Amino acid sequence: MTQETMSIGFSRDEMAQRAALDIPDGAYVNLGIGIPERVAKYVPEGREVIYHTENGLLGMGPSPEPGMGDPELINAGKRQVTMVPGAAFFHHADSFAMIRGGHLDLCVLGALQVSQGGDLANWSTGAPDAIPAVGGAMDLVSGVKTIYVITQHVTKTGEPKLVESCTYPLTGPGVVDRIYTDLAVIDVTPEGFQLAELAPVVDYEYVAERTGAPLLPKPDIGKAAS
Amino acid sequence: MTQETMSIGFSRDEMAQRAALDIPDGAYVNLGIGIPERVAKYVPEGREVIYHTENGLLGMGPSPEPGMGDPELINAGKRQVTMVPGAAFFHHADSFAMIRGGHLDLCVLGALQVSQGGDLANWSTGAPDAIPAVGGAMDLVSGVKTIYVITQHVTKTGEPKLVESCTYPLTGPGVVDRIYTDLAVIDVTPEGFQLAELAPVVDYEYVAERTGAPLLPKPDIGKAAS
Amino acid sequence: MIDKRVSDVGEAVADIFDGATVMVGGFGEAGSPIELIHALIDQGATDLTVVNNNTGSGEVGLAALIKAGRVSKMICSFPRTANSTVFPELYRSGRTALELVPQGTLAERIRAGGAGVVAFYTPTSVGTPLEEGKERRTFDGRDYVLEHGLTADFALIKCRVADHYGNLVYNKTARNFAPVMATAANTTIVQAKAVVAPGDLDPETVVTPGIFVHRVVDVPDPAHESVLVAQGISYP
Amino acid sequence: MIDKRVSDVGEAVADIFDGATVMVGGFGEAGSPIELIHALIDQGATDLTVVNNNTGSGEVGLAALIKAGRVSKMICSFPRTANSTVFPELYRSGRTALELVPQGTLAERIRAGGAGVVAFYTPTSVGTPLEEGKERRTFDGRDYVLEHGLTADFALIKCRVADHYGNLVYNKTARNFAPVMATAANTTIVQAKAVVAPGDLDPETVVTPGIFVHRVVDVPDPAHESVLVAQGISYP
Repeated sequence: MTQETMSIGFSRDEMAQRAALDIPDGAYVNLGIGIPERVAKYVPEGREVIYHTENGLLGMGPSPEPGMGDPELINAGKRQVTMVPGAAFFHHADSFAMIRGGHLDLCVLGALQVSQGGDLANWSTGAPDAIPAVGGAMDLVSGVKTIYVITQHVTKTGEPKLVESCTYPLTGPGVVDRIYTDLAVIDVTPEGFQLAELAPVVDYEYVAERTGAPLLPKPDIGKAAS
Repeated sequence: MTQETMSIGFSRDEMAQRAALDIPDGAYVNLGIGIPERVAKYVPEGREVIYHTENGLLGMGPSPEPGMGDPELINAGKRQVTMVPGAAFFHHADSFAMIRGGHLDLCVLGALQVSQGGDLANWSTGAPDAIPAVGGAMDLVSGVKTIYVITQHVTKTGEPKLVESCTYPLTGPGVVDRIYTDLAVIDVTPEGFQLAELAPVVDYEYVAERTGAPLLPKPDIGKAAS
Repeated sequence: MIDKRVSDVGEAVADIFDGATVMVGGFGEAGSPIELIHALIDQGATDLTVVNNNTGSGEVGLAALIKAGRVSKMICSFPRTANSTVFPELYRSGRTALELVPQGTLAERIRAGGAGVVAFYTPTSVGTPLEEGKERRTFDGRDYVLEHGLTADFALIKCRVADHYGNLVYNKTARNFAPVMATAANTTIVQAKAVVAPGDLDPETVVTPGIFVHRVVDVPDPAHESVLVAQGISYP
Repeated sequence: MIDKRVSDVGEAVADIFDGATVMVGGFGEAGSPIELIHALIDQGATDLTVVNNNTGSGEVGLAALIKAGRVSKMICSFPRTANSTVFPELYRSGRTALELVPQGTLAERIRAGGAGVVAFYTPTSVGTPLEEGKERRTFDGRDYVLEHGLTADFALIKCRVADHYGNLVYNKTARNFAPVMATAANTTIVQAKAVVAPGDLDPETVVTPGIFVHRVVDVPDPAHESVLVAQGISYP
């Protein structure tokens, strides 16, 4: 926690909070395991969002009060959750029919790497001794209409996670629309990474230096209008 | 009705009754529209059979008492039916998943023609002005484990309906296991049509003359044993 | 706020456009969304491709839409009806085209369309005239034909109870094609015999989750097609 | 007479043979048929191919079956668990093979196997290492890979209520893979928290129709995997 609060830029919760601002009212949303799960609690008041968990529930609610959970009411991360009024249960094939069939509006996922073309790598480092495990990530990126990624801008050793081309095995090619990092909000455009917003204190150069591919500056609205 | 009772051999109800004797206890059965529908009422007492109707019901019961029906509780022939205790409703894709997936034990269908190789033609005469209509017949014959056919032995004009090769468009190739006609019960074997049982009064020659392909006589059990 | 209710059937079908593909629920009269179909007749869209197992009955509902000349193509498994001559006449005159699909293949193509499965191999129709023009392929010694997923611009379906989110439950065999059609259309429009608040349906028993539904209109006392036909009614 | 009840879990799994493919319901602990799996451990069948989303937890249930060396191959989407080292050790030593399948593709392959759909084209895994060895094909400008239906000799699943016919309803997210696995196995074996007479379940709410179920065994008070793991229990 100390490390997190000391670091420059957005904290994990602030990243989730920033992503939550972009979730539209009425959206059907799947939140990946980890930081993306935190997005739900930051969605601005007045917006109604319905959460899907791929293990068979539409209308997922927050974690239960301690001791009030049901071990058979869990999310994709296998943590106990609740359901909201108007929820529905269904089996796994129907759940992924929703995903693959393009019925979900938005999915927020973590990442190991994102390429400037929107390729996502988030399931395997390709290390020879690793146990490969993919879960539903490939289905989500191939089916959900809009894919947001929340990730630290660089690895623990300072390597950029936003890169020209992913070196890790892909989850899906050309699937990411927007990236929320501790330093910035970045769109994936046909021209590559495009800065949309800076975290407090940091500037364009600071972010660009830590990005492994060209970063287009934020469009200058004043200039564009002139 | 007069014509039916005057004719030699089994009546329509007797054909249905004879077929019913071969329906095993515990079977999941789909009955085609027309004479096959009559089979249900002749299943011998003590056998429990569960009827499937492809429009989404397992556990179909008989017709309702007059005035007691529900226009939303119908069979594949669009006639009002009832449901038995232990029934289940499901949608059309799930219903045909049962059929295509080989989960039904037995289907009884009508026929225009059956070939000695078990080809069934029961959906179209191929007449140029006819409106083609196939319904679920092709799905049933490709998926259900055992296919029985109930049919008159010859057409109204005296043409054999059991033939060397169907002249009408096929419903499915090599799918029929057993045929119940007004004159006989005939198995489709790798060697062709094989007489299993004669209707009262008629003899082998009478049936063979009216069959459009070679008819193997009933195996002589006495001879076979000698 | 998520509330998919619209005030009447006219509003529900207002944006169906000429040339649209429209899936229509129902097997015979069971599940047929007659009020939505009649609203579509009033609305005027034409050159429609309609997906339904049948072609309607008498001169109401789907048969009336066909009779009004609005349907340029039917995709169905059984276009014959004992009591309707509407489709046969238009078909024979060449004014309405027909794509004949085995019933199970039709249901599976719709499910595939809704599930993002672009195509699949099925044993149904192998060795028959309905295989013509399709790819045949052998897997483990058995032959299959390639069939394509089917999607639509709109689906018109009927249910027993809907909630504001569009969660649906059905009545008996009126369920039939509706749940898969709901998944395969860009815009799914539902007429419900009752509309309730979220939470009033048991989440274990919802058949169509609301994500597949876009508009819900309350039609508490829908007409029975067989009654209209028996009365000799012709719509409009 | 149709009555699929058997007297105990031992009888229910007695004929599972060496080399069988066994689908095991559950996503994490939700829906895991622990008592049936433990009966299978007691029964002794080995060289099994097991289909499950995961590889179990701790040293009970599926993890215990794997630890006992009975599983020669896992077909799953996510074989890592925070609290189990059983599968990783056997996998790294080469004693248990792994077929890694994206979760949605796994569910769809099982559904296809049960539905007589031999193969289908899906966009999932295109352009990734999991596409390797699979046919890629373009439809309407988008690429898809060919995936094959998956069937099994046996399915072991858990439900909330079963009737004598094998009609089933589930509890919340414990439903997960069970309904599709029930359709894809030659013999589907169910442990139910309650068993009732036909007619006691509402036919509108049955999730798995009895046609897919072959044996039902009453396990009124099933263990919770997470509780066993927390207690440090190792089966047997």
